[in-house]
Amino acid sequence: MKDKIKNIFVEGAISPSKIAESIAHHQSKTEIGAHNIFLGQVRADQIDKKKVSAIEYTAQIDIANQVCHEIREAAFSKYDLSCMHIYHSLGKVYSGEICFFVFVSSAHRTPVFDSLTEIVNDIKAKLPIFGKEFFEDQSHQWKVNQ
Amino acid sequence: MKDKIKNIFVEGAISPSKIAESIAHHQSKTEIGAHNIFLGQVRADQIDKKKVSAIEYTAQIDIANQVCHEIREAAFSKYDLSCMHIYHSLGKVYSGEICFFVFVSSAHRTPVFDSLTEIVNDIKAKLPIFGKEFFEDQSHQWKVNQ
Amino acid sequence: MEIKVRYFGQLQEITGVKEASFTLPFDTIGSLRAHLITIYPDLKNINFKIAQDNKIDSDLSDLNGTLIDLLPPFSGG
Amino acid sequence: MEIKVRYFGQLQEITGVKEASFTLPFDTIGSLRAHLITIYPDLKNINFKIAQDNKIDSDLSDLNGTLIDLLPPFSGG
Repeated sequence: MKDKIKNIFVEGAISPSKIAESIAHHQSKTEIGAHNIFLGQVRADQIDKKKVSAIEYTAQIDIANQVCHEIREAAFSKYDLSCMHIYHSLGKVYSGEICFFVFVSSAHRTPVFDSLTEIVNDIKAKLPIFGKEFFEDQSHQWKVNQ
Repeated sequence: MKDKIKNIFVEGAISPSKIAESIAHHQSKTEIGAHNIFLGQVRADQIDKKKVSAIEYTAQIDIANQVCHEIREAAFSKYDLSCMHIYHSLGKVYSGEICFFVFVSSAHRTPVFDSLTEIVNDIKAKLPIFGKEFFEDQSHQWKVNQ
Repeated sequence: MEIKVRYFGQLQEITGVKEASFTLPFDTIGSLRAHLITIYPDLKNINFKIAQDNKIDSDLSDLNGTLIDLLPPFSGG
Repeated sequence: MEIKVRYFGQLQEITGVKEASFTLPFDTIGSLRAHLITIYPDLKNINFKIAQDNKIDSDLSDLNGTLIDLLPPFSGG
């Protein structure tokens, strides 16, 4: 089983062109009728007059990939999905850039809607990933998920 | 009000690079934290040993755009969304190509998940768009939404 | 008053017509529907909505528009 | 037996340490947690999970792993 665990982490921001490439790869899978994509983008949150300029992500990578693998397997067994792709940034991602990409595909729309929400919520709750929010003055605070 | 109604229709398939462009346009909107994208892709459905090779879309464009405008306004008033983009193909779209693109963005993830499902379902149910499914032997049938 | 009737999607196949003009008076949308079914009996086999002047309307409504659209089941997306 | 303890995220700031080795015996994960809090009292102010050998585990579990990770609240996505 160990070799089936995928590495979800990429260094730095996820570019729109990488997302386009991923979409284009699915054009040969003609049993697919519906794609659903979630993108997390770094917000320039204003906190006490200071603005977030970037988030630096670190993770316990082995556990994160293992837990993500379990989330993935659970979604495949619960929903009728054709494929699923998950990427998360490590390192600095600047405000306006994309740090999180989840992409599910199915013959029909109901499985993609139901599974995507669940996968995204699970990843946010269960993966040991840590965001350090940098302000424009280089001070920082640790991100807390809502 | 009339001039605020957007034309959702584009000729032919929606390319992955157009989707990437649309995503990239949002990098300056740093109040956004979550994007959710639905893509409809033409399936090569097998029906009585014949395979769908393309769908040709026609529409009553004036009504479709008006009804889509109402769906859009309703979603903006119900959910806390930063922006919304909707495109649908007209003319022939081949299997594996994308014919429908709905893109919603918000500060947080809950509004994008809730609104996207509703918008996609409403568009499929309420817009006078008609799909003619062509088989590989050039015979055809009229698409019926599930 | 002349009305223009347009047929969409598979209704073009059933009637063999894309659009046609009528000068007959129809009081309601329902009476136009009934008339069209007498001309094209196969229309009985399909559900279609009728719009007048770019608004989908009920069979009970007065027919007072000049642009009438016959819309078969929707299948966008 | 030597165990390696790694501190993640803000726990590195609180302790000033990225990783450290311990040779003391701890029967449970909870007893390691208690020991670390005596060394770094500020750890009391933050919720953190403890993993051994790449599995998040409960304070009641026997400590028998050699790689121990201290994980502050998760904030990915």
